Amino acid sequence: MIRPDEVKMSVEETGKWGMTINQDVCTGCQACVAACAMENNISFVGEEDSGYGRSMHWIRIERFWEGEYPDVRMTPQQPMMCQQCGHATCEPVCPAFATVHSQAEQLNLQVYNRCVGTRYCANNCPYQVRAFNWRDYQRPEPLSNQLNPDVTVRRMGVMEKCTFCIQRIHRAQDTAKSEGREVMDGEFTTACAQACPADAIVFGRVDKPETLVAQITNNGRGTKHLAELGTLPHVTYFKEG
Amino acid sequence: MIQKFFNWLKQPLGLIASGIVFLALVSAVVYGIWRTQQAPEQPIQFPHKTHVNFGIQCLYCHPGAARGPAAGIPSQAKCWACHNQIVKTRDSALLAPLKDAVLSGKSLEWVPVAIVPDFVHFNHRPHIAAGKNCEECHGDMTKVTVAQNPQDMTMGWCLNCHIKNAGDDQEKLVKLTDCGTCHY
Amino acid sequence: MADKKPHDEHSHEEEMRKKHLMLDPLPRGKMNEMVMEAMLEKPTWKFWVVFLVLSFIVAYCLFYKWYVLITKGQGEAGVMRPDYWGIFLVNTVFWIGISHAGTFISAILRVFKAEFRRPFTRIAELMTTFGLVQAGFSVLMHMGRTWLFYWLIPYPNQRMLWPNLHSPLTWDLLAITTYLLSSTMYLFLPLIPDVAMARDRSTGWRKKFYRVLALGFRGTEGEWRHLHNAMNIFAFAIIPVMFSVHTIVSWDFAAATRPGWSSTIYGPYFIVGALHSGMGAAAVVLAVVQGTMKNMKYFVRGEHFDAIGKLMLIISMSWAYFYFNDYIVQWYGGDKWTRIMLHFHEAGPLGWMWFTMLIVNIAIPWAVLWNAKWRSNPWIISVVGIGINVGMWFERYLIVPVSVAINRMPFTWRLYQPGIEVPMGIGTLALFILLYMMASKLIPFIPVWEVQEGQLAHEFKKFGRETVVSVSELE
Amino acid sequence: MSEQVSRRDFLKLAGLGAATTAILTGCGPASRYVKREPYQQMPEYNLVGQSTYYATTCRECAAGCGLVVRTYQGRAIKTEGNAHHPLNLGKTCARGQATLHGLYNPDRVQGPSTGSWDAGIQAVADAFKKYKPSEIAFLMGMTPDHLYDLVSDLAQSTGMNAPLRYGALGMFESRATLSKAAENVFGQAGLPWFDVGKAQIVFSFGANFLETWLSPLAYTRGFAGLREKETKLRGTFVQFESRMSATGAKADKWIPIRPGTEGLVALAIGRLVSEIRSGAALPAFANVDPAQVADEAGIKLATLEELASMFVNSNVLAIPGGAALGQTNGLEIAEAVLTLNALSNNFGKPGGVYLSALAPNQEGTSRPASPIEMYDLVEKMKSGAIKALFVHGVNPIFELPKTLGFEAALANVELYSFATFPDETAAKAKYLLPDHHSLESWGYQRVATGVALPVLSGSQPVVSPYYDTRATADVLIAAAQAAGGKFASALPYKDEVDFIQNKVASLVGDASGSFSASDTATFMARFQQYGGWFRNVESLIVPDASKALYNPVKTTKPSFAGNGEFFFVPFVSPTLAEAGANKPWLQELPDPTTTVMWNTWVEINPDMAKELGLANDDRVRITSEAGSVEAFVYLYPAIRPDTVAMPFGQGHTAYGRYAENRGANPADLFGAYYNDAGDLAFAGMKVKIEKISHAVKNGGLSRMESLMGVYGEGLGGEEH
Repeated sequence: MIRPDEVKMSVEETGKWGMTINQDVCTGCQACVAACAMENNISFVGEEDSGYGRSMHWIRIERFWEGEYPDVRMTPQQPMMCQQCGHATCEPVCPAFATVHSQAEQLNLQVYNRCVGTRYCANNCPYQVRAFNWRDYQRPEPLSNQLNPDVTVRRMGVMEKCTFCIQRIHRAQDTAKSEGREVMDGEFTTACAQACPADAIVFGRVDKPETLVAQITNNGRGTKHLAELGTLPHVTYFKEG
Repeated sequence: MIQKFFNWLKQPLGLIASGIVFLALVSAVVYGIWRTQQAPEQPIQFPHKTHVNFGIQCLYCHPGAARGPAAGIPSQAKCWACHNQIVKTRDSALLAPLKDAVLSGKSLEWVPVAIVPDFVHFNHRPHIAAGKNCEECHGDMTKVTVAQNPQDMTMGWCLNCHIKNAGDDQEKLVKLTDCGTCHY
Repeated sequence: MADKKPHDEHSHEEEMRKKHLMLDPLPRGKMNEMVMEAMLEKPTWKFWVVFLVLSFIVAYCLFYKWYVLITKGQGEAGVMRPDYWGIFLVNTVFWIGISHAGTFISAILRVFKAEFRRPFTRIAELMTTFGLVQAGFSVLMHMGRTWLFYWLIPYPNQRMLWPNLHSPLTWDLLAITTYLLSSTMYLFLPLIPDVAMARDRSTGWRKKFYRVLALGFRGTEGEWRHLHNAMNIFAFAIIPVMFSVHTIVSWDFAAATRPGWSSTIYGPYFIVGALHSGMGAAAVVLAVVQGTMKNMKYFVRGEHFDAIGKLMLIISMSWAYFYFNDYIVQWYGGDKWTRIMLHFHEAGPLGWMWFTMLIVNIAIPWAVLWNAKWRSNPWIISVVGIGINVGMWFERYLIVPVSVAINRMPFTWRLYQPGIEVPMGIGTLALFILLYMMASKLIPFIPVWEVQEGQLAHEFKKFGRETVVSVSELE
Repeated sequence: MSEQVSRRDFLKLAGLGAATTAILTGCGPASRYVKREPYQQMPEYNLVGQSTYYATTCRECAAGCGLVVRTYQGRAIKTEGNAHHPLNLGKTCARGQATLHGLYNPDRVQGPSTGSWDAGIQAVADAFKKYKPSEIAFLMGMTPDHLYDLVSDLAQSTGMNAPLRYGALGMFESRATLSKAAENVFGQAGLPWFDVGKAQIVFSFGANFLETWLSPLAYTRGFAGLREKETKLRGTFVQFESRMSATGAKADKWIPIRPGTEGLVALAIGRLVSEIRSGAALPAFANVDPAQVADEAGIKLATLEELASMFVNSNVLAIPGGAALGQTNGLEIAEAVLTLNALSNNFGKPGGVYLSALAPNQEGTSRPASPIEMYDLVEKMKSGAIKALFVHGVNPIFELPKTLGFEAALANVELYSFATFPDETAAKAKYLLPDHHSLESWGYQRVATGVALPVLSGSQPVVSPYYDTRATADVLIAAAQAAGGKFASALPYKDEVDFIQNKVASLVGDASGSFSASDTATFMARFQQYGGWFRNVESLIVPDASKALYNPVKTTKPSFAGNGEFFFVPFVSPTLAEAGANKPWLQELPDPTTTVMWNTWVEINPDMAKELGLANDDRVRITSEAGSVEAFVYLYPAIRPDTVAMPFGQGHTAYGRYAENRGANPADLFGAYYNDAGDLAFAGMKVKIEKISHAVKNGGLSRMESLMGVYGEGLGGEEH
């Protein structure tokens, strides 16, 4: 739960970049999933592997069922992606320091170079949002023309996950710096939030109270997933708006 | 037979032969490793020193460096725009590949020289903005023909400079040594 | 310290004690000859057939399949979300568990002066080293980019980046390496007098081989004193290493944020589990050695199986305690996910595995091992031992891929289906046996000096009309 | 001896060394082996190392959303929504995002089947000359775009058959029915536009407006507006349908009614409401008896009364659509539901019903061909009245139900295909003259619905053509010139761009628009820059419904063909739609309701499945009187027990490696039955289900969800 403002929060708890997800308007249309895949050079894995839990989606939309026919109801769609925890359980368990906390951006980083593929981080992630490169998934030519030059193309044996589009964060910060100003709220957003037709996803600086995302986050109606574990996630969910 | 061979190996000639075999093996491996670090040849032996000594600025041909991540390689049209007007170079045999490429509409395939390891992003702009000169990383182009990479572009090399530049500014140090600044 | 109990009051305890002491001593030379004979015996065609089959299995299942795994990726195995860990880690824990018996037998029993240990300390110690080799292989197979395994080794690299000392895997690596090194040392020290003996009794390349291994041991008083001191120090030092290594392995699970794993009792529970499978394996290996190698019936006897059987029984009981303690505490904790997971263990698609585990780990040992006659029979005890090992493998399988199927995100739950892990696991088993077979032809399996030391210390003494056994203090 | 040995060793070593070198060379950093190719000539507005963004229009469906495509060094990297485009306001759907997987698809058509373009153009010109104009027909995609205008012009001045626009999406949307219903209720044809965003309560009768319906992004935005509660009360949404669609999944109340009774339910609610309000039933609703309707629809009367009481004091927006219109009484259903709106008197008011605005250069409404019009075309092909068929932007063999016999009729005509992708129809073409991909093309497109402003959306090439393709407009213009005579005078243009400029000329100087320009060159530059032109005047047409409540609405019972025991509800896959199956990332997107990827399933109620002895992933054959298909069973908790449902989108026999021989096409089960507006009664079938084989391990559907976690299947007992 969101604590009252007077409680002094650690920088890990406040975070820097945050996201809110309005499950009431999320229609499960998968636009965010497609946008994420296109932005972040995510491999597709084919029918067999995707059916066996090896799909590489960095964001997935969960839904459950409630009740029995005819009073059956689909629970509000719940997009799950890396929650960019302030106290991430993935971070301490990596023996190689491949998944580390960014002090500058307050994000959980995955440093592909350092990854040796023990998969402990994914095992220890309570949100199960990490995707492992089980194989060298092929992109037949000329599909590789589409690859985003701002994002690396991962190879077999490394872990990957949602980065909050850190390449966009860097680009926006770089542009702002070259123009001698701060990054403005709404100047850029993540690929998923940019695509979302219902504007269910809002992204921005949660540590600045005037931003849209901070205002939504702090309106007191949201919940954070598995907050009882003390992971300090930076994605806030709103079941009923 | 094997016994005989072992016995033969033990005499001085055999020892020398074994030594030679061992050295050959080692040198083959060393040669192999060395080969991996050798770039293929450039399509044109581009004389950087000539151009730089004419007073052409780096950013004239590689303007991307001031604006964004990639410095870029000039389009063939840009090269030919000048060379077409210089009689000496228009028909020079050294520039024949360029002329062919321009006329045929094919691209010259340049070989990257300054490469960073995989899974790393380098952005020229902040470095130029921070007042770095091109030659601090790419070496003195007034002296080389084909560009060479004078640096071992490893993380240590990057970080040493980052730490030095951050100085006592703690915030800057955090930003400049954050894994996420380059690895994503 | 001769017991002065009246003749008619010869206690059962005394009888049992006598049995383990091999009170039919043979001269040292004769025993040496027997051990050398067993080692140098020309291999029969059966040996070669088994050897070739195992070599083929190792070459194909272990090395070729590993090549396939490395080139094609972990997708060849059955791992996926949420089962990021699979049989490779089951095997790792299993082999580390097996390796515990060796140290337990040779170090703990040495420290506690359990006399029955003497003939088979070597065989057990070999199990430690060979088991650890398989564990190491298994953990390397598990890694997505195994060619970078050295990044886990703590050495100051260019950026002075050390491995993450918060990670249980780093502790694990340190513990296993320490254990491998120390157990190899501990295997080697008592071996020195025996290879020295073998050196003196062999010719050709073997003589050179043993000369190198024997480090110039001549059997002088000073050498023996040093050796004894070293062995004593190691025996005491290796015990905490042994306890720590499986505790640390258990922390891989216990330190994780997963339902069912974060359990405080995992440390001792894993150690007892390791001893359980280890003792079972030791019994099997002893039975095989006794049955297949020449002259071994003298050294390895029913009374040894009897002693191991008793140990197995008590360990089985402690394991049962720890297992249900863990189970009940977790159940009582009332965490929703843990409850689903525990239920999944017994009622899920792998419920048969859970029940088999309980039967072969608890029911069968308890039913069989109480009987001294049955447990003295190498056949019966090796069947029980095999059963325990299967059960303990199942236990690890339930802890790793089955438990991992259940997490806090029900949308991702999925059942693990093994792939290339199966042949590769068989490959490690084949390599384990193969290493034993090769060792049987290269290393004296029985520490003759240790046996004789026991025999010298214990002898019949006549006190009047009575013959009693004397047990003299050695240290 | 010694020298011999060492020499041999050296030879061996040399070999070993070479092998080692070869292996090690492959181990360097990946970037070592990249060659960098600079531009021949830097395009205008491009900068080295900088991305360039181009505005264009999405062509994945007919809605006409604006895109901004990020390009880098001549490659298209990412599509984003055009924030200045009034239809989608910067947003995209999954299909728009995956456009690039069509552009860079490894299986695209790489050049004309004639070898050279000159030969191809000559072939088209020959066809123009060889056949009488009345023997030539054009079949085009659903989009009202510049090419449609060009072909219309050509047809008009030469006497060729007027081009038909068709798409499977249009068939499933029953556009003809909606238009006809509007005509019957309001006296004016047109595509209705429902202002979901400002509504208080929405009653949707089968309309799948959050999926592929008409203009998915506009309706999704409307839905977000309905649910918005910072400035108003959170709107309520009730869905009536027999199978819970992705739209129904978002409803506050989901009412499973028997297929074909949607109209009756609407009228019954209307009757109850009018009785509560005035004590007597209005003439429009006089024909129905609520108790009987509840019985026929398979719901409780109390439910109807509860809904009526919701209705009484609020404004309710009632939307007809989806499978409800795909019944033999689809037109009556549409009329009944439109009439229900009259009780809220919401016509032309915020949160109410409008008719869509006409695009800036549009005269009169136009809609895609209905299936019965397609049937006429097929009949003409069969009878030899049409001898040359030109197909562009549509894959009729896949998109038309098999029962229409299009594929067989192709034997009688010469087929000219302009497909960019080797689909089923292209495979049958005598001449395959591939058009550019939409991201490589010029054009404009009229936005048919979804926005209050009249919008002409503009397209421009964002990358140069990757293959040897040519714009169909250019081919037709060149062929018309080559054919001479009235063909040449019908298309007196230099090229495609010249034609487009000519067509938008009427807007040059128009000051009411998003921008105004006084000359064509400036206009075109801005048109490309902003991705289109729109008039800043809300131009939704206010329908006249003054008589709606006073004419009794007809009620006809739906008829179902076939003697199967299940109603059959086909629906368009929200992620694949009709032409997405060739894009690998669309295939890997989980379906919003079932989370299935890469395949086709058939949804059955779990209780019914238990009765039939069916389990998840069993293979079944679904048989209608028109044919049969095979699919995997999906036990779907939210479907009537007397209904089965199947997604449309898979089942291609061609269309590239990712689509080919994957899943099944439910359209194969459709019979040739039509409603009164000429739309196909695609949901008017009854089907039989028989089990072919048991589920095999690892052989079933690829699901994102967990059977264990979501359904407790295989978890052991009732714990979850």
